[in-house]
Amino acid sequence: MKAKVHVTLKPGVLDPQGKAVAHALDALGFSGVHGVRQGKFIEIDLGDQDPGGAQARVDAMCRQLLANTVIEDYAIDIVD
Amino acid sequence: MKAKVHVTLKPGVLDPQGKAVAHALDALGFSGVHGVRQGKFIEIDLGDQDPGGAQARVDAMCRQLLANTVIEDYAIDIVD
Amino acid sequence: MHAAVIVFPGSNCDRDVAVALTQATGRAPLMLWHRETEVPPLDLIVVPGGFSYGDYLRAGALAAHSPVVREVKARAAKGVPVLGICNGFQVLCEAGMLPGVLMRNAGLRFVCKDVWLRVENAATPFTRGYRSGQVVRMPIAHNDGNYYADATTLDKLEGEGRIVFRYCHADGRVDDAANPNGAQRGIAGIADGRGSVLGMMPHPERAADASLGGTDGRTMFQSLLTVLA
Amino acid sequence: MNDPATVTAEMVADHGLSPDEYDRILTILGRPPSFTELGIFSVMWSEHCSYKSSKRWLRLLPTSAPWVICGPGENAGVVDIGDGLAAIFKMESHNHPSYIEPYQGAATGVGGILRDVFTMGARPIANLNVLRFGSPDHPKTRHLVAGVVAGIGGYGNCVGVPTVGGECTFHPGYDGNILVNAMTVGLARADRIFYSAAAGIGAPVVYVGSKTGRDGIHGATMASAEFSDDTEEKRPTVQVGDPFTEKLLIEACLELMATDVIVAIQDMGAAGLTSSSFEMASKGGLGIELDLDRVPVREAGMTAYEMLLSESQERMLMVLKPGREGVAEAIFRKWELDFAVIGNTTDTGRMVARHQGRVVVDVPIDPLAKASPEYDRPLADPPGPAPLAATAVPASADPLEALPRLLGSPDLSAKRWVWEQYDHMVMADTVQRPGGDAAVVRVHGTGKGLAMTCDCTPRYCLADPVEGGRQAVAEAWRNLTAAGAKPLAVTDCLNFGSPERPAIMGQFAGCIRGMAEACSALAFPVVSGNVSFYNETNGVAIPPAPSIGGIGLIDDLDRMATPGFRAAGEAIVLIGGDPAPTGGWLGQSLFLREIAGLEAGAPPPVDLEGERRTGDFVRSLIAAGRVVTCHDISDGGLLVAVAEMALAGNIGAALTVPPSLAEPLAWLFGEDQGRYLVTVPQDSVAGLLAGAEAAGVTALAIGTTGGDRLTLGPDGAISLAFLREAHEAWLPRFMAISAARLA
Ligand SMILES: Nc1ncnc2c1ncn2[C@@H]1O[C@H](COP(=O)(O)OP(=O)(O)O)[C@@H](O)[C@H]1O
Ligand SMILES: [Mg+2]
Repeated sequence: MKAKVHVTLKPGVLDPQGKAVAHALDALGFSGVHGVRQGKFIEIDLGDQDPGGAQARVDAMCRQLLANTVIEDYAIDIVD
Repeated sequence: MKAKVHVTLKPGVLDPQGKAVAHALDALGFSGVHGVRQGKFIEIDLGDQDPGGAQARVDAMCRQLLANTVIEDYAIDIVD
Repeated sequence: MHAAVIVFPGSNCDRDVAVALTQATGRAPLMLWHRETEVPPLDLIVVPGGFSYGDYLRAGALAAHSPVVREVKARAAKGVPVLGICNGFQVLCEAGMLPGVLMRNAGLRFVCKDVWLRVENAATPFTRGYRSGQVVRMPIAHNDGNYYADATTLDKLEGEGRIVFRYCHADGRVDDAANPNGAQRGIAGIADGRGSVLGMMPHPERAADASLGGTDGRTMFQSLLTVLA
Repeated sequence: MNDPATVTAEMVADHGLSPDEYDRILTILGRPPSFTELGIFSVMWSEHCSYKSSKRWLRLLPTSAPWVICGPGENAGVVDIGDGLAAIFKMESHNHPSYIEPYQGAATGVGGILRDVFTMGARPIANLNVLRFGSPDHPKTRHLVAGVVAGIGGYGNCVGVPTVGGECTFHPGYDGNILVNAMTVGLARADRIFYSAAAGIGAPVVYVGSKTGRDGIHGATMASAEFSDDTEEKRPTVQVGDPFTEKLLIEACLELMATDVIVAIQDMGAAGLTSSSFEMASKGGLGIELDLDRVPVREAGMTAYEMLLSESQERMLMVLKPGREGVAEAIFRKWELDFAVIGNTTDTGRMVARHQGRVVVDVPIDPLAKASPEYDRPLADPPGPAPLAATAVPASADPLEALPRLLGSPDLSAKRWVWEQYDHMVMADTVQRPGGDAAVVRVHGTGKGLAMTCDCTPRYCLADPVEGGRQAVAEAWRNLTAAGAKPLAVTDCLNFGSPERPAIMGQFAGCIRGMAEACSALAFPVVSGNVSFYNETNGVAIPPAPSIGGIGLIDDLDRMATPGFRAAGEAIVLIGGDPAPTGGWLGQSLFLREIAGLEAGAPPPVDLEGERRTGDFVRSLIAAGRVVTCHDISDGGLLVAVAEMALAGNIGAALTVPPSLAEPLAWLFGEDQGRYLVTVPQDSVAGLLAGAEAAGVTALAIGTTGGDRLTLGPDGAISLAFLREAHEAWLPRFMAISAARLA
């Protein structure tokens, strides 16, 4: 079983990397890019565990470590 | 229209970050984590453009900038 | 003065700050390995610079969960001064001991150079040796020094005099051109509510020896000595 | 995935082995090799590991001096620096990986050279790097500069070793083949140096560090039909560095080295487990048995071939004293690193490896290591440089118009953009930061300093390899001297095209001859180094670039010189060079290239006797405290050197062109060798000139410091602010357009 976690910056939080990427895309000639936000995509291999518990466990991982909830949101997707 | 891009390390490529995160999760008492891989999740606001061209344009962005195709794979999802 | 320097896997300014402390106080600090949970009585705790756990995930994030950090928090709560330098600042923010977070430099590049700092609060135990408004020079060396907090928090920091250092020009002017990393309001260092926890991106320990190019940082260690001796 | 059962001629060719070499394998083994054994022969006999084309030439280099503790042959060279301490240092190339993947290629280059140095018991105290990129106009250049510089910084900054110096130049000759040479300097106790020769029978062979993955496995193996379609997927040829693990490995190894349990230690570099185990066994005259099932692996199902040839980073191999494994294991566990006893030494002189119950390798050690092939490749003497036509020099050029153009040209422009991305101050001992001549790092806890520099002028080497080889060594020696250091020894990284072409072997042999002469004349032996051949694209070789890394010792840091002017009103004195200021050497000069658009002529000759006399004199002035401001004259010539001193000190100068010169251009921009600029108070000039004369060295007062401009003769001046803008702006402006990849 796997968890796919998206960690993204909260709306309103400045994203220096996203901004720089948007800039770079523009410099490369990709016009019309209105904005870029960069986040993390974390895949966790959970071995075999029951899916119910998994969601809660991964939620705890996110709160404690994977996301900095001062600036980041997270979304969890349990798959197998 | 938006593009959601997942950039992940190719299989077999060492992921020092993922390794360290797995280690840390274990130290925090989350047992049974078999492995962690860390990638990037990039959201691009494309304004209004036709979805067909968008896919190709974002593909070019990935090859030229967003992904390092020597060691990374990418996947594109165009949404609106 | 009994000082301790925390050593995480990946800390790399631990020796530098120990040397500066020894020179300023005449006494070598205790080097505390991050797994340590038994900590003797201390007058000062320094969380040094470096790349704890490689700065993987987020700078300072993995170190913030080390066993010793729990102890650091407990001591800080009792008023023991805690100084976080560079990576140490990042750790203190990630551990929730200071508000906000240090994001990737706006220029997306590592920056190592001397910068000018304006001392905004000379009343903390760390800065008592400076004059308020004094301009000092210290090196920075970081990838993630772009201080971010929401406007409410920033206003609160400002209102409570908790912004301790700001990046500035040699003449003390603060503006974007003097800001090396995009930090909000030019913030280079902040303190907690009582002023006894200080986090700062610049490296005072690298400016504590004339042959390294400056001694403005030594004042900080000397301040601590006068306050804590 | 299984390895093929029999070896075909195609596989042999794919492994880069010649038919002759394969015959030799058949003779050595008395049977055909297994696929795994073929892989082993292939890497052990590769140019990189065996030095088969360069060995006989490298023997020309002088390698000893009373202060040399260990010359070439070990992981790094070792020199005595007094007080019971030794400096350990080496340089290595990571050219091809950095071209393919600039960030990781450069990063792992730094990681590899660090391991070479701490393997020997040294704490690394400084990194340097030589970077040669293609033309700024080439579409790939920006991307390569951005990635390489970020990669070097990313690794060095994280391990906490300051990156204090190097070179960074641009030339279309490197468009398809950039150079990334990394150098590390370390410090150890002179009586605690660790070597790679195994000793004792039945001693445990121990693997520590990171796990083994399928990184960087010899690309040649892909051809075999027996591999499944996703072979390429499973075997990324690019290694990813993990500087955090390297930092732990440094600390763990140094902690273990403080005990007495290590017999021999060797990092796993190129050809990983194979070359490290052969090296240790061969040096000790022993055999080794490996149990590959015990190798810590990152992925399931790895074959013996993959485990033996993997170039995963951050790994070390050690032979320990029997029964002391526990001491070592406790230390590596504390640092959260892998630790495994994977074999033992034997008295058979053979390498035997078992995997899943089968013997997969059984080969004699020596023929693969010590007795590997050696070639005397045919060489063609390079054509001499075309003489410089008198009309080539634009006599009408205005020197003060040429100066900012030169200072703002890619090669002479400030490299601040580069070194501000390197933590050059961590460890709090950097007493001369990047931007001057040599960098100087204090020997921790003492008043001594180690000066270090990297130098080479490829355009000279291309025009005249022997002269270019001499000059590269002399320039390094000069840069150390300019800081007040006594030059001690050299590490080199010899970057050339294909040795299979006589013209390239001619360049190689010529450069070595020149280097050897200079090293002997200057008592500056070569103690370590690296050869990188096959630097070419589509049959066109790079301009030859034997990078020289030099280190020197400053006994008393209070007696050190720096290039920036320190006070106004001081006399500027030119020391060394031709006795009469009759002109200057413009052949192959940057003035000629940047202003006249010509790469032509012979390079300036190096007079090694004069070089030594002049340098010894300058050093004596610094040691006596009579000179604290000193800069050597190199690229760009005299006027550029004066401008660099003015910019570094933010103090201007007024120069007097010798009245005997009708035409000052050659004097101002000629790149005559063996020269320094110093400043002294006016009342010391006479004494200085007299001292020079007594020492048989030419010296000439050429101007005075002061003001905020550079003044030339009665009617020309240029402001420092303008020069600074020209000097500092080029690289940041060039890179501003770059699209930094996401980290
Ligand atoms: N790649 C680099 N990394 C670090 N420092 C560099 C690099 N390239 C140039 N520098 C620094 O810039 C300064 C000027 O370099 P260079 O012109 O090659 O010096 P020199 O002519 O004295 O050999 C030196 O201090 C050198 O160490
Ligand atoms: Mg020089």
